[in-house]
Amino acid sequence: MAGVYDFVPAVALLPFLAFVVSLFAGEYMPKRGAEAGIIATAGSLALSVWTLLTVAGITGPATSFNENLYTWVAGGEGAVTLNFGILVDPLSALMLVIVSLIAFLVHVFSLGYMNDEGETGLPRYYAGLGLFSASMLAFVFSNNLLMAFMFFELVGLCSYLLIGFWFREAAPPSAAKKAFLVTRFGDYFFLIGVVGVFATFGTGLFAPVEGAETLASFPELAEEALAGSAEEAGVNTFGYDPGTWFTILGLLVLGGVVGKSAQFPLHTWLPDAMEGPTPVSALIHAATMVAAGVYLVARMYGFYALSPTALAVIALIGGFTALFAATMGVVKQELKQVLAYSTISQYGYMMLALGAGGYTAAVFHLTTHAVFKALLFLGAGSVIIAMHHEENMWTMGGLRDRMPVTYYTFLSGSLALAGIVPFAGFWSKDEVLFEALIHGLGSEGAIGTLLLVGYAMGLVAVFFTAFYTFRMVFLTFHGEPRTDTARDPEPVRWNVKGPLTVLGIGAATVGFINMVPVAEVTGREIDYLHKWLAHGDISVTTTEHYGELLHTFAGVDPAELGPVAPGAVSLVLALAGVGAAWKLYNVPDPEEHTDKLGGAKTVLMHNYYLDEFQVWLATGVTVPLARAADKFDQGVVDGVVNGISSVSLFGGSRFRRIQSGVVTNYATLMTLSLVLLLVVFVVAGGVV
Amino acid sequence: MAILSEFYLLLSAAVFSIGLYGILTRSNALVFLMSVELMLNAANINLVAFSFHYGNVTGQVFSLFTMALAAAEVAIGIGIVLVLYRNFEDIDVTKAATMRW
Amino acid sequence: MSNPWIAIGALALVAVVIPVSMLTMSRLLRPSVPEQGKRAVYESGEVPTGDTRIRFNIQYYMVALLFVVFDIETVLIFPWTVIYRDAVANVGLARVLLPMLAFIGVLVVALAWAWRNGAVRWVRSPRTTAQRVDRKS
Amino acid sequence: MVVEIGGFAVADWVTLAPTLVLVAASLLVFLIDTVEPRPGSSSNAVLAAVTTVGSLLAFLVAGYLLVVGVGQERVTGPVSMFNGQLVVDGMSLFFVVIVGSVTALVALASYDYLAGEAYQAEYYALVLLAATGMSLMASANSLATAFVCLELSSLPSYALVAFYKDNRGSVEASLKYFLVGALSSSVLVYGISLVYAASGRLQFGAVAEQLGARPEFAGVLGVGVVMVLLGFAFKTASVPFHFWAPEAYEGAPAPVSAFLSSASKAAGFVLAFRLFLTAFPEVGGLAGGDPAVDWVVAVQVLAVVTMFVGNFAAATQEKVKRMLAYSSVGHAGYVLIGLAAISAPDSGFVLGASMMHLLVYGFMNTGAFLFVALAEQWGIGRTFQDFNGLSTQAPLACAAMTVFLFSLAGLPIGGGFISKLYLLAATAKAGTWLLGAALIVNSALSLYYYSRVVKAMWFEEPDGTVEIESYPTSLYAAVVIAAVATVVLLPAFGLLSPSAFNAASGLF
Repeated sequence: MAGVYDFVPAVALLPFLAFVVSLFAGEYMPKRGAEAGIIATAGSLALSVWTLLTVAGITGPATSFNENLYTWVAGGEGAVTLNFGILVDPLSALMLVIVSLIAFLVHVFSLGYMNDEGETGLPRYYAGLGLFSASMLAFVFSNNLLMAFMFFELVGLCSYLLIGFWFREAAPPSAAKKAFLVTRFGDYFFLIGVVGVFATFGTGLFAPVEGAETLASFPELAEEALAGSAEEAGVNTFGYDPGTWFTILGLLVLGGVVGKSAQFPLHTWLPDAMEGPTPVSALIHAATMVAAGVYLVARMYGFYALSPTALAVIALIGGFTALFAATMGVVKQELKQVLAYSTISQYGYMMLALGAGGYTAAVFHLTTHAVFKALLFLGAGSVIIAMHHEENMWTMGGLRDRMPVTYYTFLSGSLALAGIVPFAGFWSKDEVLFEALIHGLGSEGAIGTLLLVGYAMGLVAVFFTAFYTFRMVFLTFHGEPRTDTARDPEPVRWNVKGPLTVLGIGAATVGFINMVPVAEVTGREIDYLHKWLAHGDISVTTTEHYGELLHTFAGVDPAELGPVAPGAVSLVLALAGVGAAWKLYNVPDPEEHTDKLGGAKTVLMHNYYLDEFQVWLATGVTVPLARAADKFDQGVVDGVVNGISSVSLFGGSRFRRIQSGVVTNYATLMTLSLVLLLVVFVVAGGVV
Repeated sequence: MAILSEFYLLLSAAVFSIGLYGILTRSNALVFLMSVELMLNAANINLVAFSFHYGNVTGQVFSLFTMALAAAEVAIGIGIVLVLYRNFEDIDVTKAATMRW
Repeated sequence: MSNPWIAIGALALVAVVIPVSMLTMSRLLRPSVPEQGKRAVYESGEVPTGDTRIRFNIQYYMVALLFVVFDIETVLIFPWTVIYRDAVANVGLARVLLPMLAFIGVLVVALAWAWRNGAVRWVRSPRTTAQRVDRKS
Repeated sequence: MVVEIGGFAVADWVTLAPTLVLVAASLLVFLIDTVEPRPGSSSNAVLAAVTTVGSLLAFLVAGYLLVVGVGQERVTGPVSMFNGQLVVDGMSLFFVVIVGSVTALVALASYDYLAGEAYQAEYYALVLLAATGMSLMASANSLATAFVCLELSSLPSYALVAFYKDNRGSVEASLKYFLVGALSSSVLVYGISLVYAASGRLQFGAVAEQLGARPEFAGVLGVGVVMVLLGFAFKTASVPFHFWAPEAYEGAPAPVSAFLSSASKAAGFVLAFRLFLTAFPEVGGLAGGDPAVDWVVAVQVLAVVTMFVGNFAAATQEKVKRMLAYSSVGHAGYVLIGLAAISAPDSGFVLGASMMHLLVYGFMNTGAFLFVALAEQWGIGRTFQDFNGLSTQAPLACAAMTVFLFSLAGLPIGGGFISKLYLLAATAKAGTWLLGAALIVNSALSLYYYSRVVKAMWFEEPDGTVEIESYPTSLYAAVVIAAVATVVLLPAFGLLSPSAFNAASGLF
């Protein structure tokens, strides 16, 4: 079968080629390797769009593609065969476009952020970006779990290299190490999960491979095992009840997801990762590393849909993370820190949607979030260039008039993030909450209740999201400039404005692909994404199939409820958040009141009291809550991680003491252990 | 009458234990070597005795090899003890303890 | 129930008891006169010189090593000689002789190497030569 | 008495050709030194070349025999010779491949490492003799030959560790290695004598036949089996007979450390595999039924303890070489899984996973130690701090070292990833969850201490006092070859693993 699918490997190979070229020839190129990356990602983008069109049936009949390309480890008899293969279905085709688009724009933006700023070591930077894009793209079209795992790991490695790009400073290397180790911690669970899946099913395929002999996929096998008996499906559940066992496997894989997608409690690496260059942050947050986790759940959704427990865990983790991270975003002072927490929070929404059976909603939010979060990060990057790498928002202010392009695009992204109609984030976040609500209402038993709990947390988070987003916007762009740098910011060039404009328009419009409330009200069929994901050549990866699975195995059903009222509720909350931020921060000089406190006159004092009062009113609950959350984060979660490592090191320092250096002691220890073994295995073992 | 094989086992175990005792209590490298020789010869006792017990010569031939190897081992060992003395001015095995942990 | 070991045990007991009792008796009876001369090293009537622990020349070690080489050779050749005749009769000369020649060949290579590298050369260090001169004068 | 190799009928002992090549090479080294006992530098090159070519030839011949199927089920079945004292089959050839490749790398690296040293002929001869012993260990099929081969590889190793006879570290290392080794070999030979006492046989198959499932002298046999197990624990540097390893690897010349920690360990393992699986399968309960001597559980205990002791002690080291030494102990624990999880339904897979891990380990660990050799050659010191900023001066070598370390940790950058994955799968198949958990916990920990080296090399500031002056060619070549092999083993794993699995299945 010739056609576009033969070129799909090139989607990942092109950036990989760029990696090689930048690494070895970057020094000799005028832009230090950026050319290679831009051309390669542009090529990937073109191929991805072509693929998308093919899958959509615009260039011909709608098709999907799933084949093994290269047999990597042909196991002996009874052993597992590991393949490299490609799976292109509506989900992966969509994701390919998103990833390659963001990667392309980030490359262009880097010209402005890195080259124009005169950074050194750029070939290494562009090589890293190329490998990062390549591994993410390959991860997206992986057709089996092990291949996915390998590229998942490679994505982690690249993030390590890029976050630690400025390795001569103190903070980035440690942030890089933290990112690497925390995600690795999750990945070890993932690895056990992978091995478990292979041991259980003998295959890691996401979807069946058609051919001379159809190879079954593991979600299908799991489904058969649950429907019938495990032996018939050829599934070894190691003596557990299949349902229990699949839940265990799902939760193990979820460990990797929680690490990569920065979900509670493994989210700690993400705010630190802000130490990396801003375009890298954009790439990590919008399209690659963090998205990888959520994408993986969506990819093997046919497996998760079988286990109500796993779904409930996903939903709860998601809802809790959404709320928890949003409250912490409220007290942060640095632009990128706010964005970091917003990312954690938004991925929490996606997890909530996945857990609540809102597969489409999750993919939708993944899409819109990719666009507006890339936009916000690039906008922040633009601000940072302008402010000469000063990131504290309290030193900014009034940038609206001095950098209008950045301001309006950033505003577009903020409106999307806050969820204000009609920007992209509104539609997707609304749908996430809507799905959580209707499935929570419609499902029987504990899972319904848990989904409603998740919904409640997500709903509250909407308010905080809007609040911190606009606090950020007002502090940065509105009011009077608070420092000299802010009065005279450095101008940015086309290579910054271009990507911003593209994404700014995208953030305003990408939500139109799936306007469910509008579709409901007007009765017109404009929920394109629903239709897109509902059908496909590979029937087991469609939402129709997932719906059946959810109904049959997990007992998750939607209730009859119109989307308009819940949408209105979340919109009102979002507007309330924006209003609160407006009241507190959209004043000429939000901080000056407090600064002049010492020698202030009565009127100012009065203003101050008012201000303080308002602050207390609005944040009286929030700040302690946020502080508590922050404290919990740094004290308990970090403490546990640090505790484990120090216990290991302590244990190590004890173990090494055995090695006393005196050979007679060794002889004694050897003799003792010989005697011990003899006693245990010969005498106690009943041989004598 | 033939002596029961179990007694040979006891004898060899005793010789082995004496060798082990020497290793554990003495710090002189040469005494260490002698103790190892005792332990190897304990094995030889077993081999020869059970060769007789089973009526095949396998054990006896193997004990020849063991003796040869024991001699080779001692040759190497004395060489090491010599360089030990050259570097540490002593053949006390507990003195050479600069590398540890 | 006449276990032959009882007799051996009794014999062993007697063998231990007699010397121990004699030593004990003499210790009880003898007078104790500690004296310097009793503790001196006996060297065939000569006046003892130096310590009892004298150091041997390191080169004896090489000789000892060479001895070990030939010793092992003998130990391993011995069983072969015992069955040589029968083996030749059974499987033919080549299969009996050639492996042993290979074995000895390896040892010969080692011996030639050791010889050539000075294992059997008796080196006189300047110090020993000097001592000898001292003693003569 | 006659076997067929690639269409030619030859005498059975020809299948031992790889070992014979090593013997011939060592005799040749002796002859060269006999002709010219006080060698100039030209003859040093000849000695190194003879050693490298000899071991490479052994590697290639073994590889060829493996490929044409000598000694394997698909052609002739195991070639047994000298009344079953030696056997050539897939497993023995597989391990000769490991030993040959490691020896070749070490010999190549030694040329530069030993530049200017006296007694080079002795060094190469000892390396080759030890390699002979190791390759013969892979074929040993009787307790007698096993012990002889073991000593043939151990005795030159003691001398090699003491090669720097005026260096206190080297001598101390050798002393400890020798004393622990002497004690271990006497324990081993006593164990052998007890097994002989219980069975009256020394040849592995005959021992199994004689013992049956319910041996007469079960107590004697039990003591013997445990002692034999510990004797092998010495050779493979497993707890509790691992005490020599950190000191010996630290004090020895770095190429010797590489040689001992890779080849010697592999040889110890192949002998342990063959002995326990062909001589004690029924007493261990592998044929079903109650085990008379439950050595499988004993190995499981040793495996877990070895992993923990090795990795935890490695985590707190200050010297890179000693860290690698401890990590080598930890890896012995991983490989022990092959025996510990042997009760799995698919034991060929379990054992094959261990064999593949040893193969990959041969390259990555040798490479890591050779990098340390390079660092010693540069005289930059031994601690982690001394490696700071090394990448600015030697990026190629540092990149290679990064590959080795990450592959050792099990990241998907080298073959170590898949072999560890297979080991994990093996524990899953056997249902020995504790082993799997220990493997994972220790891998996670190992990443910590391996990445300390990587961090020092790439992320730390150089202190600026050390200038690297020379870039020794052969040492560099050896490091780079090992790195390439490590990386290539990731995609090429699938080409080699079937032969490992088949070879492993041949033992059952």
